[in-house]
Amino acid sequence: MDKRAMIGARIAKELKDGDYVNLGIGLPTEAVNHIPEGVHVTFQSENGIMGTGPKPAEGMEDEDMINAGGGYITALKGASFFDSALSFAIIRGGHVDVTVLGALQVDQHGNLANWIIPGKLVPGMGGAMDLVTGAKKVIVAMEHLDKKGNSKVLKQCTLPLTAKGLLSLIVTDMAVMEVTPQGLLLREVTEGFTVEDVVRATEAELVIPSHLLDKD
Amino acid sequence: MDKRAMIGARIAKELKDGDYVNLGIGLPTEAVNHIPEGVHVTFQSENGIMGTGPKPAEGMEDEDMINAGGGYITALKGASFFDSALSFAIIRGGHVDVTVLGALQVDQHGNLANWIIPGKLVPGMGGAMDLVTGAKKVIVAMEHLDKKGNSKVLKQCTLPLTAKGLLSLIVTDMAVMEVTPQGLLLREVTEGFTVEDVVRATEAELVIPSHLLDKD
Amino acid sequence: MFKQITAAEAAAMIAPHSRLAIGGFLAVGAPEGLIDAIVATGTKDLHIIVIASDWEDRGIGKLVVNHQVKSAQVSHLGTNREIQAQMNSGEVAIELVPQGTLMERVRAYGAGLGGILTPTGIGTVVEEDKQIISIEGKDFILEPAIPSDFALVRAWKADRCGNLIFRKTARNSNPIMAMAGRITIAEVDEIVECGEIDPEHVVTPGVFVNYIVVREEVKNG
Amino acid sequence: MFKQITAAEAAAMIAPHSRLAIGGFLAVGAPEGLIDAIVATGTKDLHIIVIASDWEDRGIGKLVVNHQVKSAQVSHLGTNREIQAQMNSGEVAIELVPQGTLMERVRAYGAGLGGILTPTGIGTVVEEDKQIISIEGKDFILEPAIPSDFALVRAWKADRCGNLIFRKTARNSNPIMAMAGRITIAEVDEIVECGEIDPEHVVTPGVFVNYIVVREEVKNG
Repeated sequence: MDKRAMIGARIAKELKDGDYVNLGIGLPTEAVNHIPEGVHVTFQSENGIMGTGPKPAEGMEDEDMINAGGGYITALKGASFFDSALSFAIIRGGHVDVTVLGALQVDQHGNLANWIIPGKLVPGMGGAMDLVTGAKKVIVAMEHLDKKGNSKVLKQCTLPLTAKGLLSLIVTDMAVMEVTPQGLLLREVTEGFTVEDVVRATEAELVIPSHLLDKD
Repeated sequence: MDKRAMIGARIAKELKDGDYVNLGIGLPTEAVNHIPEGVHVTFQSENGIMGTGPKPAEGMEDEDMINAGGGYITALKGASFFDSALSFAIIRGGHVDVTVLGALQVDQHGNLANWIIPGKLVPGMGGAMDLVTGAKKVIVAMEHLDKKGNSKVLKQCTLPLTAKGLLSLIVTDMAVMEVTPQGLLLREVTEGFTVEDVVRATEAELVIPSHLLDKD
Repeated sequence: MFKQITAAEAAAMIAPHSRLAIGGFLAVGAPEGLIDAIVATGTKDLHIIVIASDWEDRGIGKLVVNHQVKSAQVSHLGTNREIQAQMNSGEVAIELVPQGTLMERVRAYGAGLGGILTPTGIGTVVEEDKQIISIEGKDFILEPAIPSDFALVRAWKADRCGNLIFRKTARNSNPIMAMAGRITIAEVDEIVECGEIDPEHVVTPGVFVNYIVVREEVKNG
Repeated sequence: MFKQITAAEAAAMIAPHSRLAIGGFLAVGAPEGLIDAIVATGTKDLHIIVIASDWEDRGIGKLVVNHQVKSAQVSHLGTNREIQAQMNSGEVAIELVPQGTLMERVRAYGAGLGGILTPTGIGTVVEEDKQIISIEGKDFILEPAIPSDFALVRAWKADRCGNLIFRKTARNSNPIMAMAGRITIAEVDEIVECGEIDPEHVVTPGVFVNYIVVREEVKNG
């Protein structure tokens, strides 16, 4: 399994039967392919559908059927279409159980930055700020290091925030970290890495349970 | 024609082809029976329908088809059902051209009181405050005098207001008065009454155009 | 995903002092089976959020007659003498809210908003003790979201995915109340399979619905 | 009641400095025929209110490429390099608005509200220079309604009473934008008779619609 698939598989384990889930574009969508058997979750796309299905077969695309990333989708039986205001009422009102988003940076205070690199890249926040604010559980899916090898898990985000202190869980190719009042709790280390590897790749302070240290 | 039918007929003349109209319960509904030929208006009922039709034939009533007064209605072709929030978005957002309401009191500042007699009768404002605030044109349909023979057209309302300064037109059994920045402009006197009769029955100051005086 | 329960099971979840957002307009579209079940439990000190207080023997009027209501946010009391009597005697505390404002305040809670600014009520007693906010020279009343613990709604049909459709003017406040409950319970005529309600025609998506009670089971409730 | 006009007639109504609330999400559900007609007029200094800036050759991107846009309230620019370039050069003034906030602010205008209180953006640059209102100990940003002169929307079908239905995810922001225009113009595939759209299935009631343009007339626009 490649890095991205691994992250997707790990995130899929966080989804519980009956959950309503919104996956951000890019890496988070990897989770779709790894939902455990017996777990039935319903996916929302914030442009106005609950109950998205798999990509249509080639040639079966419908111009009016896209997800929030612009990719063609299908609708499952029991899906519903609605307008953007209701879609964000669902999100902001706390009716989405889990959202998974990508990140440029996260930090030990549960902050997330994923919508702007001032002066360089200004895609805008789209629906991300509402998703992080409204979803019951916010999971970040990202690679631990950026392309230059710098840690994306910081003491304090340096980029403008998407939301303040609202992250629940950070899943990277190297580790799974939970945001707690005591800081970032290291919950899992990916096979092939040591706790030391993770600590070295993490600018943030980590809280490390002893059973993980024993494992090394 | 009785008093109430006469008021209804006069109000109907204010409705223009293409208007969206909301009629309050009671006296205002009289207007329905007097829409001029060639004038097509669409009636809203704020409990959630645009395009109400006439009362159903006896035995054809549908428990789920009522207007805001609780009376059985039908739906015309091209009607739509919607929820109460959208219904009041239509009203408050200025999408209703004309609303017609009953009144306990009106005054020369364009104020309306029609929802409470403190200590005596507290029906509540229901949708009236939103209707008066939101509709493009607000017409009051009422009898000129109360049951004790006191004027309901006052210098200043003494009952708690439904809305402040938002009336356009007052139609009674005796007269038609327009709310203007200069005060209540007497536009018409009902046949059988003199200007003097109207002035005597009106506590408010009236602005009287000379052509009406000539008529006496 | 919703769980199917009986009206009695639904009523048993509702503790004293619960805040109930109940659908219906003059009892049309009211969840009568759920209301009857709450009457049967006798649970007291309820706070109700409703468009109107209905009639003594229909809709939420039955809760009032049974002295189960401690307070209400409501726009119209005109059809129910009992609630007016209980208001005058001090048994029930009433906050009269303009109907459009009531709907927006309930919707705001369901949509995660803190409140809304409305022009309705400016210059009337409704604005008393409230913050007035001026936007571009026009005054608005700041009206906070109305929280609720349970939303009790009446729909026509649900599908197994929880999607709801309503019937004619029985829709009224139901889709709005359904958005707002921490726990939303829908009373329906029947539950059909997922896919039997066209995705284009769904009014309340299943994500808002926690429990469903099928009406025929409670017809004699 | 709406009037049926051509896309060119619609575009001719739009003066420089008009504020346009335009439906669509990444150009899906965008009123392409109306946009093309506005491109043809060349009318400049437009203010646009849109979810996203679409692509250079699809949706509102075409207005940007043709240098007709002076300012925008928008949540996402990521798919359109031209608007980013014009923003960086100072040609276009951008207010980035979280998507849910944008929808509520547009809806507020259509619903006659002055604004809404939202938690979205608290603790971020979005809250800068805005009033923060605390309700029950939780902070919200006061976000004012976004006014618009014209709403330009894309629907699937209209009936002769002006009622609109949409198609699948092409619905997106269209019903909300449609509520908000002082003048709302809908581009549709066809106009059917009143009664052909079931009253239960109407998404945008005709009361919101002032003009309708039938799409086939503008297919080569």
